Amino acid sequence: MTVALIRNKDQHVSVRRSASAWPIGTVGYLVAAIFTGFCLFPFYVILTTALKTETAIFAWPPVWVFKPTLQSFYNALFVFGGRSAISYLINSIVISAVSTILAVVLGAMAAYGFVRFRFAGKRHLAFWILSTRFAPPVAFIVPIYLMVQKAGLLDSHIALILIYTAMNLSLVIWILRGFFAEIPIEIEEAALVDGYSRLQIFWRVAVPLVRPGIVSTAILSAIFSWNEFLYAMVLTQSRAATLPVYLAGFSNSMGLAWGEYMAVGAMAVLPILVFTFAVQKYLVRGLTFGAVK
Amino acid sequence: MAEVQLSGIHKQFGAIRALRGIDLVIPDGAYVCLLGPSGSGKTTLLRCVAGLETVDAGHIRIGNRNVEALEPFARNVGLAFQNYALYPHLDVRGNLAFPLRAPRRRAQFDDEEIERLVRSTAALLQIDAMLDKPVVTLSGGQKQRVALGRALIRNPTVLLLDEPVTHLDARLQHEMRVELKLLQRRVGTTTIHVTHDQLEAQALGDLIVVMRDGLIEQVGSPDELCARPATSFVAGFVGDPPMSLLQVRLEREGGSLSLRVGKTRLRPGERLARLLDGFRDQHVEIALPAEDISQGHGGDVQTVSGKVQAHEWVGRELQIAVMVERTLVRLRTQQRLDLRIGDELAIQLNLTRAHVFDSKTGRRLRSSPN
Amino acid sequence: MRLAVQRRRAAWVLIAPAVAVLLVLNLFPIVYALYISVHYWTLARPQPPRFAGLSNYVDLFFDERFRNAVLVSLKFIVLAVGIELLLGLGLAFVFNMRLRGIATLRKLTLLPSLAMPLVVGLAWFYMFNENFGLVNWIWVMLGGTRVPFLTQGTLALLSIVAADVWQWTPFVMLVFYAALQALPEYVYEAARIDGLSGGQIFFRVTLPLLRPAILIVLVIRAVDALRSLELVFMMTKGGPAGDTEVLPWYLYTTGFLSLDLGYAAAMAVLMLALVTVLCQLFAGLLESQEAAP
Amino acid sequence: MPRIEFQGVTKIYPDGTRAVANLDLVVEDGELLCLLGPSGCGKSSTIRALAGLEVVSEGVILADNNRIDHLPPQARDCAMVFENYALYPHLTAFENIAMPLRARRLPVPEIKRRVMEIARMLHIEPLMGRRPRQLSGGEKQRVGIGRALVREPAMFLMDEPLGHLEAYLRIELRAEIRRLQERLGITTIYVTHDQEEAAAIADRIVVMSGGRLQQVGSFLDLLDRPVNRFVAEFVGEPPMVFLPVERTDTNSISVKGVPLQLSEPLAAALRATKDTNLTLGVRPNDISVVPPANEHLKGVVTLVQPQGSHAIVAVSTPGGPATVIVPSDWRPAAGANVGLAFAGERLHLFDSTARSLLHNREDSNG
Repeated sequence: MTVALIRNKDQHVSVRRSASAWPIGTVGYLVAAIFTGFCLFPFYVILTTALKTETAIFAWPPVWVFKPTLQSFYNALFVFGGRSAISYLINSIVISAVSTILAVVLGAMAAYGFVRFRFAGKRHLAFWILSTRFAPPVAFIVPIYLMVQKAGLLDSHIALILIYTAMNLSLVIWILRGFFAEIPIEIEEAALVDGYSRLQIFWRVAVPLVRPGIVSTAILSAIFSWNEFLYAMVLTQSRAATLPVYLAGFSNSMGLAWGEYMAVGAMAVLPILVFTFAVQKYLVRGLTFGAVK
Repeated sequence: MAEVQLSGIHKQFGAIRALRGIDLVIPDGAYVCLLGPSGSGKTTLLRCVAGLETVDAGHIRIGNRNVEALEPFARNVGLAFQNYALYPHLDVRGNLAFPLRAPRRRAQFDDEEIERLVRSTAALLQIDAMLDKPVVTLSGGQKQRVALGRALIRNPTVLLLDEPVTHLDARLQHEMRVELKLLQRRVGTTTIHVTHDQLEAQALGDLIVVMRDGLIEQVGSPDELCARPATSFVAGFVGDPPMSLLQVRLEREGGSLSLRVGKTRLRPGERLARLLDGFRDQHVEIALPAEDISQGHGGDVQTVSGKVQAHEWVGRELQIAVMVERTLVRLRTQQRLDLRIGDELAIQLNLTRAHVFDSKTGRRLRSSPN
Repeated sequence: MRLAVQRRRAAWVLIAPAVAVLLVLNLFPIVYALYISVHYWTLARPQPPRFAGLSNYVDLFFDERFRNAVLVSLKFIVLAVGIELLLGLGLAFVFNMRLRGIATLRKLTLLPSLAMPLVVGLAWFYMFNENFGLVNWIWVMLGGTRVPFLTQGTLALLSIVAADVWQWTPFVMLVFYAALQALPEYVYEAARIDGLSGGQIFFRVTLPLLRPAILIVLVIRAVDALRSLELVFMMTKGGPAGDTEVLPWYLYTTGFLSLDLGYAAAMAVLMLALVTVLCQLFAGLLESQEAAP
Repeated sequence: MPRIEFQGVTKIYPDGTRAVANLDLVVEDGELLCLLGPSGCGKSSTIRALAGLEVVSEGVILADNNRIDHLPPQARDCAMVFENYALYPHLTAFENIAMPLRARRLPVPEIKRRVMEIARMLHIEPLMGRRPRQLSGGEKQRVGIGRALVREPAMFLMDEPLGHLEAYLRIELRAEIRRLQERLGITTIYVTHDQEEAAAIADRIVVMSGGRLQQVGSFLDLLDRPVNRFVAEFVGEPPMVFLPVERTDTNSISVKGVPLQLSEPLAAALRATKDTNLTLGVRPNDISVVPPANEHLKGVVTLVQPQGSHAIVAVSTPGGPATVIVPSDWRPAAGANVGLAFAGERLHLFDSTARSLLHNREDSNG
């Protein structure tokens, strides 16, 4: 008997069982569970290693049951790296937050502009902006380094903020263009007749209607800024240095402080794990929208 | 309230000439229906009056002001869209109050004035019980009422309606038509109502403007349209079922005139003979309302025959479409005929009330004064 | 034309800010990179940069390490993206099945794609460690002898590929899952009414309709894989003997370790050229794809 | 072509909604039956259950007396036309129509011959090379019909096929569908929410509401002998007028004090029931406007809507609003006081459970 894996968003077509020994559902479930385990396991490794004592970390065979200690976290936060990790954490938060806000506001305005207005060169401009998403950042590091140096902005927050805004802009515009295009034009025409100007319609009608899009692009921008490593390492040393720079510092010093190393790693990853779970549904829509559209 | 005057309106979208010179006067307080098939330019004309489209040429006067260059807001028009275009993120009260909260009107309405107007408008449209409901949860009829409320709340000089009831199911359509007409009578706003449904236009329009390919075919009251269609297009468009249009050849032997339809020769009857007396052309187009066409032989009234194309029950009447000389002739009968598609059917034509048109221009022949 | 004047003004007010940011931080750096690449420009010696014509490019042509970097990058992309696409597509079907609880599993699998790449490098660096790494532990448990993953030729590249596959397969799976969900439901119903078997439906309906999504994911992942640097930085630093010296790493070390900016800029220009050509190819293919289905 | 029979068919969706409740229905061999009802009345679920797209919760579906409700769609030899056309977006019109034949692995020349033959019948030969995106709504639906008929199915199911088309196209296509069905003589079930379409296309119409079968009959049966208030209100344009009725004694009733003359069958039905909570139903074309007099219900004309050969007049009466059809040559003015006379033999009386008294009487002895 054939196996019909027909799924259906609205629930009523069921899966036809195949006659073989392993019902397809169980096999599917098993594969999904194994893959999910594979995805989560490294996070488990980071967290447990950060909580292990020195000996437990290097033990062979690896120790699974151990008495957790916060020593590594304490050292990472207050002892290592001259200044405490707190300032790196704050820099990361400030820089990704400000660059996200800038990217989303400018991006939303531009996306709306592209969807609602016709003007000369629109297709070319849109294609160029789209292509910036594909430009590998490493190709820009040399010229941007010299530009920032000449502007005297090395090791400054503003440099990273502007660069991250530029890097996130194309994704924000690409995703929000899809969301804005879904708004029926009549609703905006009704607002026009009701006495609102084009820009007021943008703020009062269009933006509220794409709130899910704005939330998901904000999340994605924040995550990409938080995770960025190359520019942070090249353009900052201490004052504006972010978490990745602190983490990179560990590997250079090669002092095998694995516990502290993992503690900082955990700090860098945990906020995202918690954050994503809270706003998960926006995220998926934004991520896929950007890709599938 | 105000009279609307349209003069020399032209509008083109790339190659398509949507409006090819419209001249129309809409009396103050009148309920006027723009009637025409899709693509006739009726919606474009409405959008030009609203200011959502700029006119390429011509003037639009509302009351005593030329408004063709003004943006929609400055024209003080109210517009109810075909698919309602309500603000999905607001509830009913939010939708009704939205126009009053426009920044440009900040000075005119304070909060409790807005609330008062919202309540009175909601009462007028019997939606005062659902002011706090989100609009997405409303039914089609309720959404239409909110859309009307939003258009009327700021007392527009002209109310524009774009196919307001065509989306509703049959029962609700009848109900909303009555309400729309009574509401307009009570509010008295000059109203322009666009529709493709000729029965709707006849039901609501004090005046009906029949449009085709960007031009006005005829302006008249519902009765005028049925009694004296100005062109063969109007004749073919109005009436339930629409009038049948027949190409007829004129044959004159020894002073007596006869009309040839395919193989059969018909006597024109005294009125038509006088009408066609001075007419030189070989061909004429005649329009016959369904009431003047009946089934079967008998009597001196002439008969033609053709193949049955379709037979449909509409209410208690059987509507039959017969193909005669490449034109569809539609008739109604109460009898229960056992018809199959393709059967040969003889039909009688009573020409006494036939309308006659010049087959080249489609315009109605000047009937001699009778 | 709609109310022309007012619209054009509003359009520019909306689009100008985003375009300005991108001009300064995307278009200008490309021009500046070209300018730098035609100079001997180094920070190691104090004297100002000297015009060098195309010599940087000529040197690149004969530079053994550059050719190796390009080769390693291509190997990395083909391996990583290839596995990610196959695994992702297969898993998309598994996660697309109507099973209770599979939705939560699907959400959990998203986490790797959002984690900080540097930390992903750290985790796998620890797990691939020769002495106390978990991978070796499992390998030994299965009867194998310890393997120097990160320090032995092709194995080093494979471990980088493994880390990249771990991080980005979930993203690929998610995009395919979204594409599957976006397939019109009624087409499947019509197919079953037409009497198509499960196999016929898969090959004649599902796969052809997924072609656009496959293409888009291929390009996104290929370009993104080209720019990843963190894994190499954390795990192998280009070693052993250049086996994992991907192009971005070689560019970064040339520019910021040996401080030869001119030469690095030349590499950047070539990389940008390669990506732009790839994008044009992709846009063309997508256009024909749009017309095709 | 099979004779289809639904026996006690029920469909309950996982979220508990009872889309189809205990449906007993027979579709004769070669008949064109129409399922008519408002959206959400279960008509689509019924046809999808027959096609196998929905699994039947209870009851049995028979085709020529053998069960098919447990078979997958592939094995039921029924073809379906969908409201949104359901064409394969990535295939040309030719490939779309050929797909059912490819599924049966027929030789290529035969597939080509049969596809071109059906294309000629539907006047869509020039469209064969185009993709669905390049076709108009009407053209897409013709391809959809071609795909359904090319495999000469035993059953032909149509789920609101003309829902998205323009008015004149709907009239054209439904005439063509009827011609096709008459020529092929294939058992066909046509689902629609538009009563005009139902009357135009089908000999027998099944009215459904809330998942239940309300009435089966010709359009005239539904018009003149509705079994309950739902059918009476749903069928007929403009809709039936309902007025509250007082029961003065066992065999006479009045509307706001105005006595009603009843036809013999209706009077007998009235005597047969003791229910006092009755409602009068009368169609607008069975009411005539007369000068106001005591023996007629009085009312005030609120609105006159000219409709060419007749006019629709809205009258407010003490019993509530009424609609009357008057010939166009005599029309009352708005605001005029008028009397309403009811055609005795065309009245309907509904009891407190909204069932028609006439219907109950027929039931009891029919």
